[in-house]
Amino acid sequence: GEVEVLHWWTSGGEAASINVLKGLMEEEGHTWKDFAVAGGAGESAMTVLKSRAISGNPPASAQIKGPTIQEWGDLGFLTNLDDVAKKGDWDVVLPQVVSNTMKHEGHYVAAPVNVHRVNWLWANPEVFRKSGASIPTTWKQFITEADKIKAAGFTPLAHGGQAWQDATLFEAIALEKGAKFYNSAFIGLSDTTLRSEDMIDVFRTFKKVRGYVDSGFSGRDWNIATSMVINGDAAMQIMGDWAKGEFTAAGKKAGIDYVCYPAPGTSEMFTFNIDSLAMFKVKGEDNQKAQQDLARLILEPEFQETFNLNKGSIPARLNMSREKFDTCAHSSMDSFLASSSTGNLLPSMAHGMAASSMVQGAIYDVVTNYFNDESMTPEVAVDKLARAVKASM
Amino acid sequence: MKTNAINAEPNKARAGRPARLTLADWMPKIVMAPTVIVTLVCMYGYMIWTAVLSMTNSRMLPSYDFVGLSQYERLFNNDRWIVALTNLGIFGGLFILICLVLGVILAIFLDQKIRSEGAIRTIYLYPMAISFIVTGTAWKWLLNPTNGFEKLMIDMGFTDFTFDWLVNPDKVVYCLVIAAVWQASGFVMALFLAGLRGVDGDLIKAAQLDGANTFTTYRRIILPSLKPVFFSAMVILSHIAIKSFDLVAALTNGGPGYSSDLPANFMYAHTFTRSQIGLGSASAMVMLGCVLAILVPYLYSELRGERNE
Amino acid sequence: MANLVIDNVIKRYGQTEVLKGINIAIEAGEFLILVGPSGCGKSTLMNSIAGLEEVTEGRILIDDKDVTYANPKDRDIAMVFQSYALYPNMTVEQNISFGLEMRKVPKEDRDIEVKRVAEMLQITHLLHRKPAQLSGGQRQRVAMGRALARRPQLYLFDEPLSNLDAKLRVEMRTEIKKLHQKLGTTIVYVTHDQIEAMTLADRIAVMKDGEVQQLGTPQEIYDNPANLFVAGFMGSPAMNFIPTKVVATDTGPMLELDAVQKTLLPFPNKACLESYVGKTIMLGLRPEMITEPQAHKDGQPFVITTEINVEVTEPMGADTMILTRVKENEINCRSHPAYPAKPGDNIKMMFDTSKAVAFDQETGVRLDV
Amino acid sequence: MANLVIDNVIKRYGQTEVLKGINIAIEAGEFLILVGPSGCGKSTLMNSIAGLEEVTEGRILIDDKDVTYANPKDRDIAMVFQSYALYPNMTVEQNISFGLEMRKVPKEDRDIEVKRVAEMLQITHLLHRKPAQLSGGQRQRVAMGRALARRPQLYLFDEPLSNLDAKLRVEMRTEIKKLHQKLGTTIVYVTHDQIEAMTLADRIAVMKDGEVQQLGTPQEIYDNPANLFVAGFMGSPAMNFIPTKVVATDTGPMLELDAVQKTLLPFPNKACLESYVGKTIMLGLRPEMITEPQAHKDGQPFVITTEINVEVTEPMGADTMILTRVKENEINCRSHPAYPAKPGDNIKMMFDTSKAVAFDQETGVRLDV
Amino acid sequence: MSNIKAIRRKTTAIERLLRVALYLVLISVAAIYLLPFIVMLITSLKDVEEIRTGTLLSLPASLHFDSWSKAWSSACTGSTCDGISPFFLNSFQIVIPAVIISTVLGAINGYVISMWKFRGSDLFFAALLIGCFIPFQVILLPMARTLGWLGIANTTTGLVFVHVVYGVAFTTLFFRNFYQSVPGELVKAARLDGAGFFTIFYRIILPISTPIIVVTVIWQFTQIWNDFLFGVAFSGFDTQPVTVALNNLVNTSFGGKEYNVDMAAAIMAALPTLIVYVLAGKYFVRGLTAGAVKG
Ligand SMILES: Nc1ncnc2c1ncn2[C@@H]1O[C@H](COP(=O)(O)OP(=O)(O)OP(=O)(O)O)[C@@H](O)[C@H]1O
Ligand SMILES: Nc1ncnc2c1ncn2[C@@H]1O[C@H](COP(=O)(O)OP(=O)(O)OP(=O)(O)O)[C@@H](O)[C@H]1O
Ligand SMILES: [Mg+2]
Ligand SMILES: [Mg+2]
Repeated sequence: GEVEVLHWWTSGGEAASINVLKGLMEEEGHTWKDFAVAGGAGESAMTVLKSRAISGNPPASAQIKGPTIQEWGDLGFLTNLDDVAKKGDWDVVLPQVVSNTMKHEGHYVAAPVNVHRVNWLWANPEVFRKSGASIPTTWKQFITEADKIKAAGFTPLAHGGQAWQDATLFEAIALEKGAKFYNSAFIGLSDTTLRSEDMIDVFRTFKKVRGYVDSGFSGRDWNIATSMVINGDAAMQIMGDWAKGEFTAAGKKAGIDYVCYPAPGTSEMFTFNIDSLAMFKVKGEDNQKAQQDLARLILEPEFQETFNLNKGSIPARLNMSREKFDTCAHSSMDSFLASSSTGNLLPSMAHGMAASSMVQGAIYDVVTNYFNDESMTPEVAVDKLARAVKASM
Repeated sequence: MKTNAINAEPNKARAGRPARLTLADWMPKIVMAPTVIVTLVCMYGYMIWTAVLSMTNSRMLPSYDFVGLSQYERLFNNDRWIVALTNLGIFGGLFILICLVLGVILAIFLDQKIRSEGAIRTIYLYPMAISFIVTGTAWKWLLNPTNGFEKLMIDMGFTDFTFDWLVNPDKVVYCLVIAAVWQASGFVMALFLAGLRGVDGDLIKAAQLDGANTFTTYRRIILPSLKPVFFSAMVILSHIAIKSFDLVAALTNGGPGYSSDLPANFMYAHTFTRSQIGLGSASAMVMLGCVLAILVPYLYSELRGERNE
Repeated sequence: MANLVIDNVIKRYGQTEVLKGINIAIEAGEFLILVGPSGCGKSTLMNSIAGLEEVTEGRILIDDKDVTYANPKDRDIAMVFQSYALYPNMTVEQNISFGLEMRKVPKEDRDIEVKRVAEMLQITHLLHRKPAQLSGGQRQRVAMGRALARRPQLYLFDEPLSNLDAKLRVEMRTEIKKLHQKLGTTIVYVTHDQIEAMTLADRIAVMKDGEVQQLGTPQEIYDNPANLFVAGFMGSPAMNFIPTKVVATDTGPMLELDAVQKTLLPFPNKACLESYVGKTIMLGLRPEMITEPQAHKDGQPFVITTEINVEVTEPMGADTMILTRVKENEINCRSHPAYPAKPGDNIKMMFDTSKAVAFDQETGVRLDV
Repeated sequence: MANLVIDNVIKRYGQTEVLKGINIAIEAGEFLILVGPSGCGKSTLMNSIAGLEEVTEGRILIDDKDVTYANPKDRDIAMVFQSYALYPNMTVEQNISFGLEMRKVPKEDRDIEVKRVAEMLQITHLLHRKPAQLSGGQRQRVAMGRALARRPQLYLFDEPLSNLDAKLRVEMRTEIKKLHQKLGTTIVYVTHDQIEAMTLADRIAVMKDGEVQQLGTPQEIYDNPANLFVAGFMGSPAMNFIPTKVVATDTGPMLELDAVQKTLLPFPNKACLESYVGKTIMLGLRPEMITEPQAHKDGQPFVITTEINVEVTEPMGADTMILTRVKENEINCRSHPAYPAKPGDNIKMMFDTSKAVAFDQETGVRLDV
Repeated sequence: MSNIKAIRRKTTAIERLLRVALYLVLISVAAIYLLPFIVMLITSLKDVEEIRTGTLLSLPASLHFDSWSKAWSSACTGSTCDGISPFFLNSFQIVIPAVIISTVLGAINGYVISMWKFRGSDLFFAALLIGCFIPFQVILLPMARTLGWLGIANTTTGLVFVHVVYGVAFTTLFFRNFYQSVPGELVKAARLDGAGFFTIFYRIILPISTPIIVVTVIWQFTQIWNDFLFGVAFSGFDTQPVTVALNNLVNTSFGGKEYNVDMAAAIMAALPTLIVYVLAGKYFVRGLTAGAVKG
């Protein structure tokens, strides 16, 4: 049978790892039709998916994640994977948070490929050494350390000019206020929390942190920001574990040339971002067979390992050999396990795991506008946030 | 619209006209028919569909729960939309104006029996050829304060030179104008050049004898007779302006913040990324409304004008 | 008012030589008319004078200044184009006043001038139309108006009245004449209308194939054509050319009209015929010199009455043309409409050779000058 | 060969009524000439016949078929446009043969036809040029060629010879006449050339302001104009109009030429003057009827010799025009060039009123018909 | 216009000065236009390290053409790593028919609207123009459904269809406005000569339309060749045009960004369009209607 896979894993490492899957599928005697649409964090790909779906010709499988899976499921486009899941014991090998997102109305409709941790702080130890600062563990400390770094002539925080980067940073700051706050604000979307004093404080800190970003950040890609850390122009970056790929590509070693820490004040927490392939209803028994095989293969340890080694993330399934993974990945895995039992395992708002895309978009708008508008006060921002969230529900 | 108008030949209704019409009489209408059908379906049909959607609360995919005009209300309560509209005003106005002026001037200059006209023409045109997916990067570098023009000028000794429009929320829209003018003005030049090449040489001779200098000849005789070309250029440019999407996506991605957002980006983001098809459709309708407000009076005056036979 | 010197002007389009060395000197205030067959280079010459076509060789002097390479607008010339070249986007009024505007004439004066010209050309009611809404003759008048509104040093008119009706044309002709008398501007004027040429010109230049054949006053050209071409070209209907043998008689050489009847025609300038005795020359006789017998001419020296056979008659209102044939040559005669002549008749006609001219048959050059 | 009926055709451009109800019936094989002042609607009428302009009201019948709404190409008409309308992208040859090609004439026949037409129009050497490389007259001939190459039912010629020199024009005129005689095709022809009109036409339609003033044979139009307008329009130089008082004499009513000298002119149709005795009528007298005294006319019934004062003389080659003034009215007289007349002289002139016409001063309508 | 300058053989000092100034202006404008291209070209010839460290306009230390060969044949676009070369064929399959069809339709429509006016033709033209202002993004979904319904979803034919539909308004506009200034008598004369609707178009009107055909082809070719939105939304996995491949190539979300390869790929992807510009350019000819009519 044939599977057409719509995805936006187009960068070198990702492409290589998706090729593994392709190879596996071909070994099974299936044809792999690769439909890659890069760019804009999957925006174009989503457009294509919608257009394909509406024209009555959806791909067999598409890279969608988080609440979006539910939306597609609601529209009845997705196929049932329960058989594969049962054979592969998905309920066992997958952590509950992961399996929950993969299900629509209790049935598996998607297969997870990885788990990203979003709340990372990447740092260049050399810069810290030169400026006599130490890695901050709270946002308060961040400010004092950043001042030192700035005084030494470095850019304290490497940051780019994309709304999701602002949101990633914002989310990390908000996370310091605790899981309860985070849940209530970004998942429960409670108006009182959104308007709370804590939220105002988050915004206040956010604006302060803004002061440690260099002037040329606007329009900058995240990986350029990462390379500032790599080159020793900047000291830190708040970014998900995909940043590791940049360090690796530049030939840097974890723990030596760069270090990874949880974002300040969030060492107990884990904000996750899970990539997955959802399966669409297709015609033809062959093709359905191929589709089921694809779902099965995704969960195979072989693929999970290769893929995640390349991507910097950790496998979605538990109980895998850790030996090929580096220290950062190890710490991520540990944290993942630990947090899942404490309730500190949280879906990333900035990466569309927490709220619907509408709410996410509304939060983006306020956050990014606040970040770039020097004159806006935290109070105003909080008010705007609450109203925008309400309007988008 | 005009299905009925198209079939109604004025004479047919009149007494004396033979009822039988030959194929030849129908030919103009027959050849227009495909365009008419396609326009009706793929433009106006979809337009109506969009109008309908703008009054629903469609999210990820179209649905038909009517909510009246509340999407429009939401739209105009949305700060980002207001910014986008304002930007469109500034961007569109400047872009169209500069492109027209530049296009006309370059076309006139190129029309002076220039040696190697072909090479220069191609240079002016080439920005159209290169996808903004990549030129956006080049422009980003050039406009970037830390490694672009600013650095270039400072390296050349102008130490006080600052050029930080790209990162300045108040100025970033002018960066869009710069890049867009760079890209589109060459085509406007080509349009005008083609027009200039069609002007009757005797007219120019007459104007010269009447004492007009080169400048006046262009201003009073040649350019007025290029009115249809201005019309084409205006339509093309406003089309580009209102649909500038790639440009923003590649150059600023709307930033800093959303200060360089244009309606097309707003609409796209809401329709596709944020699953707000209702709101997206409403914004599309407003965009269309803006176009109509400007275009319809212009079209009216233009189409009423007699052809110069 | 300026003089104009065209000094050995040559114009080529690629291989084709259109003007082959034109030399004309026109005095200030003179009215020169260019005539010549279609395609002989009249418009090209006009364009060269105006500076709209670059001359290949030679010089053009206006007011004693060499303007060969001067800008058209610096030559202070107004021109009526054969193809009109009206500004399509301007109204008639704007078309006419444009030249004035360019010369910085104030608005009020322009309006007065436009009004005056429009009245003269009878296009006042058309002032607000665009050229596309005009008839052919109306367009031509606008083209005239555009030139006439100005007061240049030199007017160039390229067949300015060709599309007007006879009545209007006479009126316009008179207007141009008046204008010329009033302003005294130098004018070069192309026309195919013989009457226009005869009545307007101070001098006429007859062109053929890019060369000037003769330059002289209308009367000179008409009465003393320099060669066969000029003689045949000027005058409508054209001069009759009859190859005649020069025979010696007691009273000197005479011309034998036809071999059968041996009608002998006298010729005013006998001297020039001496060397041609026995040979055949080309006799030129205008139709109006072959008429019905007119009593008051009887007995005059160069008048002879003979009988001819009528082939065709052509009533033309004021006269009737009678076509006859002498030795294979068609001959046009002009008679009073009342003179009875029907095709096939043999009628008496009177030949008046007092103004006859003779040409060498080979070279076409006039003998008696 | 087909007849043509123009039945109450009205044409409006927006508000302006350009044709105000034209009625003309042309027989198969007839040669109709349209004349009229510039802008009177001739071209519009031609365009309407050809189907290039839609008529606002009325019908057009060709060969007894109503073609008012027929496609131009189904009317089988060839036309020479006043503005030529040559195909700029084609050579002269292609321009001429295009119409034949469209009628599926085989290539060889087309070539023969093009050659024939080109020779007739003397443009053989231009066959490979593009219109832009031609002179005005050459373009006009190409336009002619395009029409003449075809053999349609109906030819429409809109001022086809206006830009040709006199000689060529005469030749072309003859060619057209021959063609008409040979093929017998129906022809509608617009011209401003009176001689063309007089010599070519079977009938002439005189138009003014979108109305037909008179439709008749050339002689009828010339001798018996229906009204002042036609009388003044046809004939060049124009007919003289002299307001004269009708005075009763013993021999019936006579016309008082001028109040001072009390010269009395006789009038052929006395009956029509009876009711005007004591009033002023408009006397129409062609210039050729006022000549130098001619012996052979002396004593004829309607001839009177009187003395006039010469204002201007205009030598025109075959004749000399003498301008005089009677009661403020300019009068053109036509005299032999030899007749001695200098401005300011008082000379004797002979008035021949045998063909004089009279018009009501107010309505302009002819009295004696 | 050329006629203005052509006349003078001997030029005055001022005129010569003006002429020099004219060239200076033209060349300096050209230089400004070229700047981004130069940046791209230089970058494409540097290696990654040099891009990271060097400045924008510094010349490459040594020329690296490997980025070009990589972009052509081995850079990854999705899971396949064959460069952008395989996608050129797709693009051509879309562009050539779409440009031809839309240009021909536009020419005929323009011809009808300006020379065979019928009641409603102007109104239709206005409607067409207004219609093309509908943002392309909103028509994606209904168009997808239409294409699915027509059975040409995700095929080259479907893309050709879409490009023709949304291109025809502009091609019509160009031609109609060009034909406005063509003397109407030409059509009249041809009709009398017995030419029909298409013959007139083909024999009389098209031959005098070269400049506008050039402009239209330039516009359509560029628009369609560079289109991304339709290309990505309506293509199948095996009919993706070059822009989609280019986008995939450029948009990596991790791993070192190979700007040199991006730039090389972009320049290559633009080559067909540039070739069209150069080839079409010589048809910017003058005086096609000269000598047609008098008036
Ligand atoms: N498009 C138009 N709109 C308004 N009036 C027009 C239009 N075209 C022509 N006319 C007017 O119609 C009248 C008749 O024009 P037409 O061309 O038939 O004249 P014509 O008799 O051929 O004159 P000419 O001898 O000067 O060629 C003219 O007065 C002209 O101004
Ligand atoms: N661009 C050209 N290329 C070649 N020959 C040309 C060009 N333009 C004009 N000619 C030729 O030059 C000759 C002179 O043309 P010109 O227009 O001066 O004639 P003309 O005397 O004005 O004739 P007409 O009385 O017909 O207007 C003609 O034989 C014409 O064919
Ligand atoms: Mg000429
Ligand atoms: Mg006319």
